[in-house]
Amino acid sequence: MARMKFLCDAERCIECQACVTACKNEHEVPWGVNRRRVIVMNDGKPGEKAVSVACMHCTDAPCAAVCPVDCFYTTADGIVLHDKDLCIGCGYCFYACPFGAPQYPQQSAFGVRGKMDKCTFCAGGPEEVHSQAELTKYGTNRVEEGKLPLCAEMCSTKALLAGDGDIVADIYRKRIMTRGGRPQTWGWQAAYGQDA
Amino acid sequence: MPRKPFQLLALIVLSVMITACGSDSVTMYEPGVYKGKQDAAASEEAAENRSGELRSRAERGFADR
Amino acid sequence: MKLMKKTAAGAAQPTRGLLAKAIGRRTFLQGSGLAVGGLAAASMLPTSMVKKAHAARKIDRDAEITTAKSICTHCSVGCGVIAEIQDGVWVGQEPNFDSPINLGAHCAKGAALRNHGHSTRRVRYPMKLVDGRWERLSWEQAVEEIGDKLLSIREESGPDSVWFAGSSKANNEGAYLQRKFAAFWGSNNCDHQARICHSTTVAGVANTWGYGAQTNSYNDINNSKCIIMCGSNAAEAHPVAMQMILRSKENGAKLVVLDPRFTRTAAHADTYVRFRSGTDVALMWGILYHVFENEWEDKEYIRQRVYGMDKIREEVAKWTPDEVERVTGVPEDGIYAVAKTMAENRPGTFIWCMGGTQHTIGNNYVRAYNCLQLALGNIGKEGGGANIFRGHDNVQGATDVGPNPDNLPGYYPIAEAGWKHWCRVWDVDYDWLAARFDQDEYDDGQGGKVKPMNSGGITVSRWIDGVLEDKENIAQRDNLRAVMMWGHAPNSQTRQPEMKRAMEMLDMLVVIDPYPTVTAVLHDRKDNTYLLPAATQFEQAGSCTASNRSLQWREKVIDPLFEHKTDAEIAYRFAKKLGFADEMFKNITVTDNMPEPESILREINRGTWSIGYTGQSPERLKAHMRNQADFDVVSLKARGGELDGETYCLPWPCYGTPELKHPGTHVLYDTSKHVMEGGGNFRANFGTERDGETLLAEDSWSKGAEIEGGYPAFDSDILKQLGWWDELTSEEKREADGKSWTTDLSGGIQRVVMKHGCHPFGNAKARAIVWNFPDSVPLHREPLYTPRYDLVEDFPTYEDRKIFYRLPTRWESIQARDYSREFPLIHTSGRLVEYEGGGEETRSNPWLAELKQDMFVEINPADANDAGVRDGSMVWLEGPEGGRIRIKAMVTERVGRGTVFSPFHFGGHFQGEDLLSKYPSEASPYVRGESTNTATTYGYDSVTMMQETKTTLCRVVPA
Amino acid sequence: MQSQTQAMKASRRWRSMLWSMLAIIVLAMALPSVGYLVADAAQVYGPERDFSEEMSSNPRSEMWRDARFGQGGMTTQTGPYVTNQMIANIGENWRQVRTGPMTTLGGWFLIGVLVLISLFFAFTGRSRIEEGRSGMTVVRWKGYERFLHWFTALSFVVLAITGLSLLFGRYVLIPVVGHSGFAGYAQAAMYVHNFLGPAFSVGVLLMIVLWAKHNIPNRTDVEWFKQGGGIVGGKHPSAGKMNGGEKVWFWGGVFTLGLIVIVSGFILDFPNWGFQTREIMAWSQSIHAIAAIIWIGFFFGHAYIGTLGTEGALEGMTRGRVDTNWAKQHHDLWYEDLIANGERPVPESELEGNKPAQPASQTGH
Repeated sequence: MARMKFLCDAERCIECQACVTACKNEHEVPWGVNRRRVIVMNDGKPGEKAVSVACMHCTDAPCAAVCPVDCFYTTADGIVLHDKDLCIGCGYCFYACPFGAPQYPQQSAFGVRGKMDKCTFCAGGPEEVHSQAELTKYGTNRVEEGKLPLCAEMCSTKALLAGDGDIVADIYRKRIMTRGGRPQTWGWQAAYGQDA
Repeated sequence: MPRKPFQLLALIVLSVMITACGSDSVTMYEPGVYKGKQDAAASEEAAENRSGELRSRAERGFADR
Repeated sequence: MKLMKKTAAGAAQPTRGLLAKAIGRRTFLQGSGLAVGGLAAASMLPTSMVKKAHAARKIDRDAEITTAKSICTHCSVGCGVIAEIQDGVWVGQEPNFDSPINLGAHCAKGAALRNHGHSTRRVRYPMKLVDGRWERLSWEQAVEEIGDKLLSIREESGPDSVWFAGSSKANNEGAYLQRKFAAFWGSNNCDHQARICHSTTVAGVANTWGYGAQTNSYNDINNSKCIIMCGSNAAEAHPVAMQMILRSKENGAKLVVLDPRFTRTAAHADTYVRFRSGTDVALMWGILYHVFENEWEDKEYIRQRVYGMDKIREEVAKWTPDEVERVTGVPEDGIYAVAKTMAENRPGTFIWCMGGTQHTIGNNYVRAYNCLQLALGNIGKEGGGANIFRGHDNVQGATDVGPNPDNLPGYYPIAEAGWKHWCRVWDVDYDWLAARFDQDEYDDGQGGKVKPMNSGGITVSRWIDGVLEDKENIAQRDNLRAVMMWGHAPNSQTRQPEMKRAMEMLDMLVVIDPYPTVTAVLHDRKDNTYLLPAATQFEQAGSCTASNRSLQWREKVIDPLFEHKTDAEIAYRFAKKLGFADEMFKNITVTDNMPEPESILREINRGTWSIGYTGQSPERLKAHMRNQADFDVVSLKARGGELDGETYCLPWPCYGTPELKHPGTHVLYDTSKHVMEGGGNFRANFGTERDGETLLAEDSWSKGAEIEGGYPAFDSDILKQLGWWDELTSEEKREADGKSWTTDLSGGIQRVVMKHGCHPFGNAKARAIVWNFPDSVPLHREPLYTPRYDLVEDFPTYEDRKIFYRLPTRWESIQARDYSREFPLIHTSGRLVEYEGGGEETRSNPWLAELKQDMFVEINPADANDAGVRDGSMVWLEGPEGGRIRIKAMVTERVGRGTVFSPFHFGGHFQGEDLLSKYPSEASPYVRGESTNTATTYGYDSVTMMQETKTTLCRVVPA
Repeated sequence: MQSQTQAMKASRRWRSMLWSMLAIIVLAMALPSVGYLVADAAQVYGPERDFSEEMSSNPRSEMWRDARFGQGGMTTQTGPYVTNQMIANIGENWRQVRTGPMTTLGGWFLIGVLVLISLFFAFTGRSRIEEGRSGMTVVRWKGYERFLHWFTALSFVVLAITGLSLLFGRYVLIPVVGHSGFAGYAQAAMYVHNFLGPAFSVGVLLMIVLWAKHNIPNRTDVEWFKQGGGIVGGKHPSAGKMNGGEKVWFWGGVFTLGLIVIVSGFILDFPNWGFQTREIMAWSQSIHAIAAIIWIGFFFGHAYIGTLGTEGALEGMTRGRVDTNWAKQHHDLWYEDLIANGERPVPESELEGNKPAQPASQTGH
């Protein structure tokens, strides 16, 4: 069984933000909500490195563990999704997520946040596939069309990889071998608990 | 001592809980198991169906041509 | 015990494949455009954005989804775009994995393209200022009013009193019509962004070896062993090009970045060298010093193919490591390391961008880069080359065939011969056309007199002086009185406070653009100002030339939104009003006011023999777009399929007629290939000998050439001498007799010459020295506003000139004053990945605008402490000419001590004031900020009038 | 006679209503903990994972290690909650606290307190007014003080129920009402909790300000504690207006736990203040929940002593007056002061709403 994974090759990431806008484009994510973001370490200094961060679809997802209303589920492809009908916007998944993936459309007094929104690996949510409800709540469902997340598909340098863990690891391993370096898989172990 | 309301309430609650556990229409919590609205696209079968397509998509999209 | 609620499993089984797509994939437009969070999220937006949802019309969700292939409009890489359209609405964007150029990849801008199809921040209908307020009017009325005003100005002050800014973002057809429009109007006063982008490159490179273009391609970088990037920040300016650069690096190529700023590109380099802005020539000579010292130069290559390297050697000898360190600030070992890397890793490619062009001696920089590459024998080789990454998506095409003040499409001169050539192509009488121009003669700047028809027009960098300068000092009848900004952002030009004044002095100001641009708001005009909505490139078909000279064909994605019109249609409507539509569109099919792009391209094909724009017929280009997957990523050659052996989208030169099937030229001047396979050699364009030394190639020729050695450019006489004349058909003979390879409209000369393996433009040496330029050997000269005033004595700038592109131009008189004490910091500018050019278009795209919401200046921690500035605080950045901008400080070590950097994409604020109220309602960009060019200064290149934006001075004080 | 029986009935109705209310409150709060026994919370932990040795072979390991331990980078993405941090370790730690000790120990603690109280009640029974009611009353709490007490008490109860629902509801209430049912309730509970919290805080702060003077510890309290508040030795120790136990409740519960819960609560409730990082939020949540659970346990004791446990105590807070015999028994020093200051006990019969007068013996049980 395929197990969907993201992998950001930090040696290739050039902080161009294509993943961010591709996601906005595909899912019409509103201003202020960023399902994906690019973080730069050592900005402006030698050794500067960036990675694109979104939901890593963890094997043992902390968000799911702490959700008071138990609105998370994992698909058979290993994609962590959530049910916005259940979400109460408590913010707990945001505290628990190591990657800061959960986002809220608001951040107001009295803890009013709106429903949590996060990367769906372009796999929609618990609504009828390609229905209007799925679109408005979760965005498009590319996986169901046999496509992969648009952020990775549009990555300017093919730094961001997405897909079945075996293939992703394979492509990445080939690059490492060409470079003659050692793997620098960001977040892989934290999210999936195993080596690339 | 008005014990009666207290006892009555305890009884009611207890009986509700017991009947709930035995009913088919009630979702019981199980750690790590999501029991909300079902996503048809999340099923094993659906995932199996598209896995080949997704594999070739990944190879087409990410391997250096 | 554990029970599960029963759901109707299976009922919601998804339908797959095409059917699934048809039932309502991506129908956001129907409901709310704000998918997540609904109103809650909307409350955080600028209120105007909420209206986006309302503007979207209902779309038929059952309609079939079709796709169209287009090309991204945000830079010159030429990324393929696949648009999904349903019921006439652009509903989705997919990666184009088949395109050999981008393989599906995009940068932030490319991945956000779809917003163009929905933006409500555009100018929706023609508008004009009436007593300081924008009022709507119809297209007919607008063309009528503007046309009348143009005609009356023409009557009073002559045709040269009107100035047109064309656009590098127009497709080839639109840009070509813009140039043709100016010609038929009777003036050379037209220009476009290439002037302030790579004009010094085009001039420098063309004068060195032939053509003013990138010699190789992005893809060819995969063949490089060493990649030098100087003044290029591809990671932000050409992100998808980085895909090839990083692939090449992974395969062992060394990446060296030379830049005053530690850019995001530098972050990926093997070697990074920081040097003082404005000292590239010294740096290059410093590198060459080690090359010559260690005899790393390619002696055989220089003997065969380079003229004048000994003169360079003499100059280089002066640049000892100590002297280089004194001027550039780079110690010897850093420079030695670069020289050694380049010498040991060949072929190496040299990449430069605006960091190397926007200088008062930009042409010297460019030629110094060239000399380095020639010395190492890197030009004309796969994996080598001068890889000039151009700016806008069609800046190459607009340079080749678009609105240039100093030449005609195909770089034909504005001398009589050039005009006559084009009059034949256009099928108009030369005398009729010449009569449309001002017939008086004016100072040509070299002691002679010249007619405006044959003198270079006022450039985009200087039009403000065409307004502000005294009439007596300008070499034309009157000042500029009307300006039409036809796809041009004014905030990309220096000296904004003076521009504001110039705009206010004009009789009429017309903006033709999808977005209002800063032109609409910078000034305090009350009337005679028009906004005309122009369609984007996604709303029309046409060809566009990527930086690698490939002509990709764009399909039309959607119909123009609102009342937008294409550039071609606007040109037609104005031509009709001004009375020359019949002549101008004689051989162009026009349906319903819209000239057909294919027929315009065929006209371009018929005329541009000089640069080989003749083989790229619309049919061939469309076939290439259909078969994108057949092309190899590294060589760009089709492997099998109907286009077997052709190069992707026929990079020019693609000589001869389309029927000849020239495959296009992937790598220029590559002698290892037959000319009919895209091979070539350096161009013979500067005579055959000089000072008794031959300028033609020695013992070097392109593969299969029947003339083994150098030879001049071909014309009918040479063909007759060689005995090849009779290979022309009688029809070709009739046309070609007395003509050269560039003016023979039959293509017969090119066909026969190439059949014999020879190159139509001859086979010569590259010129390391360009004797017709102010500095024949590239010299270092200190910038006009230099922080090292002590060096001015040793490296002074040029004398002032009385007439240069019709205007008095100053160098020496500006450098005469030392500003370095009051203004101690070097101010340099550059790009951000989220925005493009003047930025109005991209700052109106919410997906991009969200990512960079503030104009800022990067300042070194030491300088920040000196100025008492904290990270994130507001500062005033003040230029020596009085312009000042109020912006945010970003304290970072990205810039070295003594240098500050600011991006040039912002606009809409002016010296601390937000101009929001001046925008037409609902057409203001989401993000506004100070234009860095409010604080930039005077300074122009001595050959091309390129503006100086990369090295000026400033001071930073807390606001 | 007729009116007497009516008054008796009214009084009994009133009292039974009060008792039912209390019973509901106690049960509702205890409920989640009872149901908690059904679910096996230990499984929520998931497999143990070691995060300390990630990517030890990475050549750029130092930077990645910094990132791993939460060092920030630069990001241009803005919006609520976006931080520049790549990996926040707090998330995993907080998850382990929340799904671990917070729910297990917290749950057992609440159940334990209830069991102890029940045992205590079963063995010692109710503490009665030894002398019987005198029929004479003195003022113990003024009207505004009683309002303050009940306002705060009711908010406390509602906050406790809603708060515990968010913590235990997943194990307890989802089985009962299902996912969507519980989500609906939880949504409402969260908003009630978030909006009522600040109001409750005002009550707590007022209490602290107004009642601190009654709760200053003195030597009498030492003696009071020595005698275990009357449990040891069977004789009632002396006490002022507040006895030692009440002072512990005041300083330990209302003051210390109250302030902890209020401060952490405000941090959680007003994310728009902007300074709250993920770390601060997660820590605040842990502190808030743990302090609140301890406070609730404490509260069970307070509620028991004030109602079921002690005859005659509740009326001090309900009608503001207490029987003089109760006062002498529990707060002798206070009573003496009161009389010395000229307070004159008033017979029950003269109290408003309780006319005509009743014999003292009839008010007791």
